[in-house]
Parts: sequence; structure tokens; C-alpha cells
Amino acid sequence: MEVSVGDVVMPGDTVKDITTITKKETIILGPGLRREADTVYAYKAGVLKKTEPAVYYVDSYQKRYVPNRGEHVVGIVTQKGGDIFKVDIGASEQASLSYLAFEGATKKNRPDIQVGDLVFAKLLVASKDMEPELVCVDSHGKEKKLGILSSEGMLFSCSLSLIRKILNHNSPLFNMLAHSQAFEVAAGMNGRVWVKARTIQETIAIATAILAAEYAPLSGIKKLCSDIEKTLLLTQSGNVD
Amino acid sequence: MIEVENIEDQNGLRPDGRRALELRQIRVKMGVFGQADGSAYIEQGNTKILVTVYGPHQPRGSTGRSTSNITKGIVNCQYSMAVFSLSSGERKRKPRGDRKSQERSLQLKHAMEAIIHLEIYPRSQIDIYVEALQVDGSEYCASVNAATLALIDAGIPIKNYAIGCTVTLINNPSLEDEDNALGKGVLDANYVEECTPGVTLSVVALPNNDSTSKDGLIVVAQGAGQRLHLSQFESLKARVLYGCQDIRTILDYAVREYLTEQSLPSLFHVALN
Amino acid sequence: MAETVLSSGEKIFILHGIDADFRNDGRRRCEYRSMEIETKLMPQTHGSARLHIGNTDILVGIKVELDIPHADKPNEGKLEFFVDCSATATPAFEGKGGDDLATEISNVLIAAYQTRNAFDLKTLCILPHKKCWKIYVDVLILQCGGNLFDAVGIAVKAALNSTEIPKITAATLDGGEPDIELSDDCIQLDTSNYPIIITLCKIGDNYIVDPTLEEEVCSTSSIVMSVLPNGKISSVVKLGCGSIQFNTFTKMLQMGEIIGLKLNKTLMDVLKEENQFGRQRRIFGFLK
Amino acid sequence: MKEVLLTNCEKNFVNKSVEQGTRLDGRSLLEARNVKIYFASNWGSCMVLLGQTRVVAQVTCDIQQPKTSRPNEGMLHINVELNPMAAQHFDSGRQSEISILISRQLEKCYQDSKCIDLESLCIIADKKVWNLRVDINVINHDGNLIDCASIATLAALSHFHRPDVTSNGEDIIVHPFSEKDPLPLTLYHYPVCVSFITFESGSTVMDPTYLEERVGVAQLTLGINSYRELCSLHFNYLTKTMTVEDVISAVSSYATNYAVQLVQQIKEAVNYDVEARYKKDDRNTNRFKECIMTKKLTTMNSECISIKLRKWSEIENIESDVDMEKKKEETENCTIIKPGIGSAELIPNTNISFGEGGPNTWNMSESSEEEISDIEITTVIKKEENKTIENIELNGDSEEENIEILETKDLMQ
Amino acid sequence: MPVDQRRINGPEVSVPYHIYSDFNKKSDKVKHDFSKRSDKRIDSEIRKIFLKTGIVSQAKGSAYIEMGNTKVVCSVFDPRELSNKNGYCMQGEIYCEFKFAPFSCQKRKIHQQNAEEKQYSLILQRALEPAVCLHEFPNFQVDVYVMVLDNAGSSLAAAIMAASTALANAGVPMFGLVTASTIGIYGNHYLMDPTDTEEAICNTQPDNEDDFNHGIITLASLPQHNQISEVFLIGSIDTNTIKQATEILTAANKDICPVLQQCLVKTIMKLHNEKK
Repeated sequence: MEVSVGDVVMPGDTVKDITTITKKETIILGPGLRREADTVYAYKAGVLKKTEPAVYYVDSYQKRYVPNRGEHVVGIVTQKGGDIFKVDIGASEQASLSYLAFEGATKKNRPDIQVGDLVFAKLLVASKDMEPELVCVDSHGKEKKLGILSSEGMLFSCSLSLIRKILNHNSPLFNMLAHSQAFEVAAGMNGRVWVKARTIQETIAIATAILAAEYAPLSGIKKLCSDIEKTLLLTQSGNVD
Repeated sequence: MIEVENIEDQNGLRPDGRRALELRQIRVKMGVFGQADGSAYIEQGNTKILVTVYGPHQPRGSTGRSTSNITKGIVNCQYSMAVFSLSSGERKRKPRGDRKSQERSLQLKHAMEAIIHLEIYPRSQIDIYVEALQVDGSEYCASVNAATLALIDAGIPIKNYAIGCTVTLINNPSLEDEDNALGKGVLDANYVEECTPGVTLSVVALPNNDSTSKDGLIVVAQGAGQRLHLSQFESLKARVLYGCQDIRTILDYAVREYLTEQSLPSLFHVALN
Repeated sequence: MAETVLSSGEKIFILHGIDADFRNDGRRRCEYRSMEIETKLMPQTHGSARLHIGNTDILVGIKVELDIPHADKPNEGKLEFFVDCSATATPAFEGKGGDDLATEISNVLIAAYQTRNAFDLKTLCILPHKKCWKIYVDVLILQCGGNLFDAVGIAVKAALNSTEIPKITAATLDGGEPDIELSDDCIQLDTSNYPIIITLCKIGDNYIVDPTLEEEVCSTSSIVMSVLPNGKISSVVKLGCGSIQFNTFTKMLQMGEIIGLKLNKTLMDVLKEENQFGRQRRIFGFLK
Repeated sequence: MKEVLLTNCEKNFVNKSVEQGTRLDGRSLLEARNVKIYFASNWGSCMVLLGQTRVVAQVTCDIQQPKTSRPNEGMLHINVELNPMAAQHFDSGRQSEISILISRQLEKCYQDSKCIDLESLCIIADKKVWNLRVDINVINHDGNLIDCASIATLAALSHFHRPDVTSNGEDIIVHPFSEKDPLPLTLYHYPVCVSFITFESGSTVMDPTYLEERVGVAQLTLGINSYRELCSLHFNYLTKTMTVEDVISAVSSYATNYAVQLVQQIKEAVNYDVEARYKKDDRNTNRFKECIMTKKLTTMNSECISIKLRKWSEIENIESDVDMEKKKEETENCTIIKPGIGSAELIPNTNISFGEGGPNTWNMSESSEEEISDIEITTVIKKEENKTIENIELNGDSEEENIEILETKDLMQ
Repeated sequence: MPVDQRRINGPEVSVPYHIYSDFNKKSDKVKHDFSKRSDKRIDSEIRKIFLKTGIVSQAKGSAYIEMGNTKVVCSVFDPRELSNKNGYCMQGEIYCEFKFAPFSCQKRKIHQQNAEEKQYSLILQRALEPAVCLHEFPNFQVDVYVMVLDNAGSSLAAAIMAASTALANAGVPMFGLVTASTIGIYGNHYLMDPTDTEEAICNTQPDNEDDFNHGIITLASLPQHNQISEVFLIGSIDTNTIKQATEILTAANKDICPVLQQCLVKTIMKLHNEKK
């Protein structure tokens, strides 16, 4: 079946438009697209998207994370040993995180991290042939927002597309939520989100909002936020009763 | 199946002459085996159980690898019944590996995990092996008692005695009399009593030192047999905890005696000095 | 048991001790450790025995069932050996870990009792083609302190000696279906020619009996033989990864026969003595 | 495949929230999830959904020789299968600990309590009896497998019909369904399992989810029938070195009330389906096909969201009252696409549901797309007094040299 | 006993029919004519041996042996690393698997090893171990698979020889070749290399004779070193008879050894010629 931009594509569909584009442009095929001879095939199910000038990709619903260099992820420390931590980032392989990849860490001054703790880290190495490697500092040795996440918060997982959606600059979700709530959130590109708010109810409410945003259209986000607020009020008043 | 009429006679005594709340004779020997780190042998009536404890040692084989938790020790239990152990005459085909033995192993493991201070032994394993030599009712509870003793013998720190006891409610249609002592459940049932239509409740509890306060924590409880109306449950529970207290007293005495015996030479030594 | 690891120094010490005919525990080369035997200690079985020698602890239970004879041996009963290496002996036996050793021991037992000279299966037959006794000999190894084969052999013989099979008062064929009446009386098995198992362990240039665990580690080859009370040998098998000179082999064989006959006589005397205590005898079991 | 490690964060949060009487999915402590029962086209086969936990049960029967100890009774076997389909850490092949525990508890609950009239399953004493076999397959594991499996077992057993048999002493004739009507089983009583998990703090929740099961300290499962009788009891510590007070007495009355309700629901569902089958009426039944039918895909579809507050559904109701029109609009936005003959899929209009998806994160010409993963941390400090909100801090730490920035505007068409 | 659940094994209890047809002839068996053996051998004569190497192309080394009607195939595979159960093992290991083909005996054998076959595997292993330089391949394991295609007596001895030839053929370092032979003892008769019927006779004791020697001895030895590597005796025999029998067996083993050597030489010559 031939498809064009904006369509729902299935694996094996041929993408029509690309082949007809003039030669001088560099065409970039993103995830979900593959070229064989002169034809471009889709190999994921989703929506075919195009960004100018000529970037094509398939936006698909996915839960399993495939590491990409430079992405920020939320990982679970599963093992301490030698001078590295083993961190589960939901990929096919555990990632490694050096003791020294923290702000101000030295051989003597090691970060206090226990097995089962959460870290927010950046992928330094992500290649299909190598073990992914994480760091919790930027190139200036500063932590910025990276590092260990407090165990006060709450962790939940969601689909990768939801993460992409809420991290999009145009997504008003966090802005809107921030109008009424105070919270901290760390959303990893691996589909794990850590949230912390003042109370447990609020934390749950934020989490609900994030999950509910998956199927909310842009215009619906505002209503969603107000719903959350209402629910929260209801719950709190219910608790008072 | 045993005739129901035989189960009790007029005086309110059980077939083996016990009263409802009477336990069978409990005989205990600790330190039966030289090679094991800890061992104990218990006889509750005709139920005879042997337990050995090995460890704490380095985790081995599949148990070591599969457990992701490395901050606490691992308890590994195996419950095995000698093929000739059954009182009913027939021979068991396999000593272990059937569902019932596996369930027992699991429950024993959970009970032992509750009492051992596992946080002292990260990255190590404690093996508890139970061998039932003769089975005449209440064998799971007897093996919990024996395992507790074996742990004490092995010198592994535990929070409290884990004591197992069973209570059996014999459903007897002829027994309309509510006040009858046997009608409210008998303690430490033997095989014949367990086979009667009724309910057996096995409980592993951590009884308190002073019987005046709470009855103690229940660690594992399981019911088997036919149906039991919930209204009767509370009284059964009270009875079984009472039984646990009694067994604890007996075991406690046995442990003290054993330890005194063990430390006699050193006491003499002190005296001589 | 499987965990016994010796340094070469320890090994040499043991070796020299055996050369000098003075072993680590003070025994001579062909001396046994003292044994404790108790029979009829389990009421739920037809016959039972417990043997304790050094750190080795064996419990044997015998159960007798009615069965149908094999079609190719219509006038013979059945004798089955089952050995279970309990994990109480060593954690290595957990699950199926002890199965290899168990098969080895039960194979030796089967070989030892195979000849009709030792155990006549025909005596177990009740009605040819229809009914026979099946004797289950279940060996439970509770602790291993060396010399398992000898210990199992003695314990099995003691247990069989204590076995009581219900007496059959009437066995008739009723329209093709066998009909059997049992009485409360019991008959005993004729144990007069049951074998016992002797292990001769070759260490250095010498051979010893009743090795301890440490001595077993030092030995590369040993001979397990079963000796009948009439002086015949019913099975021989070599264990271990070493080889033996022909002359040594024959010497070991002769030595084994002499020891076997002596041991057997002592065992039978002891069992008789125990039997004289009668039924009122106190049973110690594991409480001693 | 190993189970993903339980993080300290989840542990703390669940413990704390339960202590405050809140559960992650908005239930109150002693509230169970919704139960849905679907039947397959043949007798004695059903799928049960308990929240997201999903179990399929199938009863089969064959004729066998009875056990010598019980020559005039049929047999009942229960077999629980946990395959890696349900959760990645389940091992196929080897029987895992959890499957042993579940099968043993079901055995106690249904076999030992004599809930089925086994004597009616005898055809010729000592020679031939019916052997019933209940196979339970776990499809999805979201906690409380035992309750779900017991509901499935009960529903399957009470739904099952065996073929009729006539015997003349020696030979037996098994009649196919076309000749003689199949016969249902006789159940003396209807037991179901009700499970609880006790936490460190001593608070107890009913019908735990998978996360709660992993955090909890002790587990209690009661097998209760509609006569308020206890058929099985199982109290057990999970792998923790902690002790808590047992809660058997405290929760037993809740459990019985719930069990009575649940049994009623199961009976109704079974009766409804059985009657529909007798009438050969296939409309309005709960069959497998109903459970995979897609419903509305809307923001407020609370079932899709595993984390929510207690009043979330209430809000939803209010919303649906107020915004009926809006709802309608949403459904109108869905179109049915026919990819081929015989199948139809309700696909929401892509412009609305998929249009907002963010850009993908593949590497473009060796550069990274920093800007989309920029706002991972959004720290918003809300000052109580004046309600001014600081701007969301966007930290574009673009330390790489050659960055090709895509305008997010472009990504949104 | 392990039961193969994946294969359909036929009914659990089945009986070969010939035990019924033979019923009348059984009395003849007891009156076996010991002056003349069925294959016209004299008592101390062994059957002719046919030995060939390299018949399993996939294996590192293999051998096929025929002793009369007894036919055995053996293959030896490359050493492979031991699965690390108890840490590093200073010595290599030999793993032997002895199997009767389902059709090899009077009675059909199931596909899984039964107790007897397991025992024979162990005997085979112990017979070979003294001859192999185990220290040459620490922490490695050599697999030896033996399949008896036709069992007409003395199959264990045949298996040991086949395995030893196959090991040598595979180039596994060895101290010497292992040869083995079997003797059946029935009263005063010493039947070298007994056939299966003779084995059966030697295994039974005649009625009303208590002091009667009967039994089977299989002896494996390293003739080049005058060492006994394995003995397996079953029956009821007094020590003097055993001594005599072992003497005969060791002598026979020495006689057989050149057969194995020649076979190996032939293999090497052939290889050498091919290379030329």
C-alpha cells in the first residue's frame, strides 16, 4: 500500500512522496523508515510524519526503550560493584554509571547511592554493540538537574510516545499544572517518570494528569488540568470530612 | 476412612487418651549430627522430624543467582519425607518434589525468614533441610519446631521461637453438644484425627515470653480440610495460640537443658579458677 | 562430604600414617570404627535399622507389599532397593544432587543380592503368576562420614533381619482371582546367607578398611565387594579413577573375604543379642 | 529474564500512601477491583478480568479409573500455568514458587472442601469415573492472581457441562451433545478466595495490585463460600524480615461480605450465559469477543489509567453530565476503517489523537536533538501567598558543538 | 526410574511374547551342553574381533567393534569446558554414556537410560579414567557415547574396547590402551567371551546346589602397564576361582591388545598415504 505524510502506516508500506522529491535536497529517514533500492518502506506501525525540510519518520506507540545518545533517562540502580553502578534503564541491557560521573565525586568521595535508588542521568554512550553508559554530570562537571532522585517521590512508567508528547515544547501540560500545583518531575525518555509533590494526593494527581495526557488533545489539556484540580479539592475535602 | 464413632468416647477423651487441649509427648534432641552446623530432632508423639542447618555460607547454584536482593541473607529450605515415613502403611513414591512438599518447603522458608535476623548476613545463604522420618499428623508444625531448634543449635540469631501447632475441629454430626470440650477443636492432632472430616488449622506463631500479654504474632497460618464457619474461627485461634505457648515452654526448657549440658565443662573451668 | 578438601601436607600425613599401620584415629589398617546398630525402631515399617559409624548415619526402612510377579519370572517375588541421599547429609545433595551417588549405592546392593545363593526370590512367591511379595528396601542416608557402602550393607542386612512378613494362612485361586488370607503371625526372612559389603580402599601401597572421609579423599581406587557368609563373593566392582596391579587386586580380594566373614559373624551375634531383649526393649532412635 | 528491581522510591511511596489510606489506583483500602467475566463458545471456559489481571480457565473432562482409596468418586485436578506471557519474570517450564502456592490453595479451596459432588461423577464404581481437570492460564499479571484464578475456577466449574453417559454395567456410552443434553456439575457450595496484603505500618489492603504485592509484608488469603464458611486459609509472610500483627480477625467480616457479593455476581453471570445458550440466543452475552472490543478512546477513560485519585471517577461522571455534547463530539471524531473483509477497527481520527506526538529521538546527522528532552525537570515553586509562578526552567545544556536545532514549530504541523 | 514424557512409549506394562513360547524349552537350557559351545568354540576361545575406526564422521574419534554378533559403536567428541559447578577443576573429566539401542536386546529398551545402562556408563567411565591423561586438559570434559547395536553377550567389554580405540583415534592423550574381556563361570566351566544365552545361564544358580560357583566377570586392564583398570563381578564365586579367572582374563586382554594397536596403525597409515 502506498502512503503519504499524515497517513497511518503499517510495516511494509511504501512511502510514496519521498521518491518523488527533487534530488538536491538531503532526505533524512528517521525511525520506522528504511530504504531498499529506490523504494522507502515503513517498518513500524504508526503515523508518518514529516518535518521541513525533508525529515521523515514514523511516530509510533512503543513501550520498550532503545537507548539513544544524549537522551535523559530515569534508571534504577541494581548493583554496586567495583567502581561502577549497574543501572536498569528499561533497555535490553543494563547501563553502567561510574562512581565518578557525579558532581564533585572523587575516588575518595563517593556518592551515597544504594541499590534500588533512582538516578536521573544522561546517556553518554548508546550503541547497539556496546553497553550503554550513563553520566550524571555535563561536560563542565556540573550536575545541573541530573543525579540521584529523592526516594520521597513516586515512580511510574508510561509509553515512550507519551514522554515525547509531554516533553514537547508546545505541550502546555506542565505549564498548566504548575499554575495550581507545586511539583518536581523528572521524565526520562525511557518511559519512566518520577514525580514529587507536597502530599501524596497531589503526587498521585500529577501522575494521573501525566497519564491522562496521553489521549488528550492539545485543547483538552486545559480541561484536564482543571479536572485534576477539582478532583484534588474533592479528595481533600473528603479527607477533612 | 475411620469410623467417626471411634474418634471419641463418652468421657470426652480422644482415641489416644488425651484431653482436647493436651499435647502429645514432645521429645527433643539438639545437636544430633556432628557434621552439620546445626541439627535437631523432635518427636511429637509418633511424628519424628530431623532438621539440619548449614550456613550461613556463600550462596550457591540457582538460589544465589536468582535472588536480586543482596542486602539480606537468603534462606533455602527443603522439606523431604522418607519414603517409609507414612503411618498408614503405604509407601511414598518420591521423597520430595511433589506439590505438597514444595508448598511445605516454601511455607517453612517464609516462617524462618520471619524469625532470622537476615540483615546480619548479606550475600550469604542459610540452608534448612527437613527430613520427616515418621509422619503421624502435625508434621509441618513439628518441622517448624525442629527447624527453630536447629537454628538455635547452629547459633544463628533469631528474634523469637517460631512455634507450630495445629488445632483440629472434628465435624461430628452426633456431637450436638456445644459445650463439649472436643467440639471446639483439639490440639496437636495425630494422623487419625487429621483424616476425620473436619478442619485442621496449622499455625506458626511467635509466642511472647510472658503469657499475660498478647498471644503472639502469627507468622504462617493455613487451614485444610472441610468448611469452617467463621464464628468458630476465633475460638480455634485462641486454642492454637494456647498450644503454641505450651510448646514454647517445653522447647524452651529443652534448649536450656541442652545449653547447660554443653556449657558444663566451661562452668567447671570457671569454678576451678 | 563433597566439600572435604585436603592440602597435600594433610594427604602425606595420612599416607605416612597408613604406611606405619597407625591411622589418624589410632586404628590399624584393617580395623573398623565402632558401630551402633538399632533395629525395629520404626513401628510404621515392617523392618528397620539405624546404623551409626563414625559420622555416617544410615536409616533403613523396609516395607512389604503384595504384588503381581513379573511375567518372565512367574514364581519369583520382587526385591527393590531405593537409596535416598538426604540433603541433611550435605547441601550438595539438595534436590537431585544426591541421585548419582544413590544410583551407585543401589546398583551395588542390587548386584550383591542378585544371586539366589544370597537371596532366593522364590521364597517371596505366594501364587505363581498371580501374587507375590514385593520387598522395598529404602535406605536413607542422613549423614556421610566415609565408608557409605559398608554402612549401607550392614544396615540393610540388619533391617532385613528384623523384617517380619505377615504369615499367609491360605492362598487360593478363586475363579482366576487370587484370594489371600493373612494371619497376625509373622515370619522372618532367612538371613543366613545375606551378603555384607566390604570396601577396601587403596591408599599409597596399602589398603585399608572403613576409611574416613579424609582417607577417602586420599585414595584413588577402591574395591567394593560383597561377601556371603559361606565365603563366596557375590559382587566386585572397582571405584575411583585409579588402577590396581593384578597382585594387589588378588590380595585385596582375599583380605576382603576374611574381613567380610568376621564382620558378618560379629554382626549376627550382635543382632541376636539385641533380639534377646525382646519386645520390651527401649527404643532410643535419635534421642540418645 | 529478571524482574525489574523494586525501587526504594516505589516502596516508600506505597507504604506512605497506604498509611494515609490512599491507594495508587484510587481505591479505598478495603475495596476490590472490578470483576469481569467472559465466556468462550464451549462449556466451562471463561476469562476473568480483575482490574488488569487476566486469567483464562478451561474445564475438561475425561474418563479414568478411580483411585483405589475412593472407588466411587470422580476426580478433580487443578493446574495453574504461569507463562512468560503474563509477566516477563515468569519462567516457562519449571514450576515456580508462586504457581505451586496458587495451585495448592485452589486445591484446598475446591478439592479438600468438597465443593463438587464427586460421587455424581462416578460411572462404574472402581472402574470408570469422570476426571475433571481445570487448567488455568494467567494472561496478564497485575497482582492478586489467586483471587482471579479462584473466580475463574468457580465460574468455569459452574459453567461446565459434561456429556451424558449411560451404562449397562459393562459398557458405557458417552452421548455427544447432539444426542443428549449435557449435564452441569453439582456444586454444594461456592467458595472464592479473597486476598489481603498487610504493610509495614500494619494497614491492610484488599485485592492488592502487583506493586502492592511487592511492597507488602504479609499476605492473607481466605477461601470463603456464600454461607460465610471458611474453606481455606492461608496466611504467609512474603520475603521480608519483618513481623506484623496478623489481621485475620480484623478483615474476615469484610472478606465474607465481599465473597457473598462476588459469588452472587459469578452465579448471575454464569446463569445468564447458560440460559442464553439454552435459548440459543447469542445477543447480549459476555463472550470473549466482547472483551476485546475497543470502547471509546477518550481522555477520561479511567480504565486506561492505572494511577488515579479516589474521586477521579466521580469527576468523570460529573463531566459526562455536563459535557455530554463534547463526549459525543469525541465519538464522532472516530472513524471506522475497514482494512479488509471481516474485520473492522474503530480508529480515532488521527488528527486529534496522534497529532500531538512529540518528535522522535533518532540521531540526526550525528547531532543530538537536545531540545525535546530539555524540560525533563520542571521545577515549579508555588508560593503560597501570592500565587506567582516562576517560569519553567529550561536547561538546554547543549555542550555538543554541532547542533542542528529543529524548530519545534516545524514538528507540529 | 526416569520416564520419557515427550515420546509415546507404548503401554507401560508389556511383555515380550517369547517368554511364553520358550516355556517348554526352558528345561533344555539347564541341561546346556558344556562340552560344546553353540558357536563351536572351545571354552577358552574368544570370538573373532572386527574393529574399525572413523565411522562417525561428525565425531572427533570413533570406533566400531564386532565380537561375534555383538556390535557396538562409540564416538568421542571434542573436549568442552566444564560448566562451572564447583569452581575450577584441576583435572579433566570423562563423561560416558552407555546405551543399548532399542532393538539391540531381546526386550525392547526405552530411549532413556535405565538403571543398568547408567551403571554400565559409570563402569565404562572408571575403566577409561586410569588410561587417560586427565591432567592434560584441566577443567575440560571429553564426552564418550557408546551405543550397543546388537547385544550378543560381553557388550560391556566390547564397549570398553571400542571407547578406548575411539579415544585414541580422537587424539586424546592416553597412558595406554584399555582392553577388556568377559568370562562366564558356571561350576567348573570357564566360558571366555560368553554369548548372551551363556551369560543368562551363568547368572542363574541351579537348584539344590548351594556351593556352586556361577557368575560373570568383566575385567578391563591396561596390558602395557599390567594394571587392572576396572573389575565388575556379579554372581556367587569363591576367591580362588576369581583369582584363576582374572588370570585368564588378564592374559586374554594382553592377547587382544595388538588388535587394537593394529587397527590404530592402519588408520594412521591410511591417513598418511592419503596425504602423500
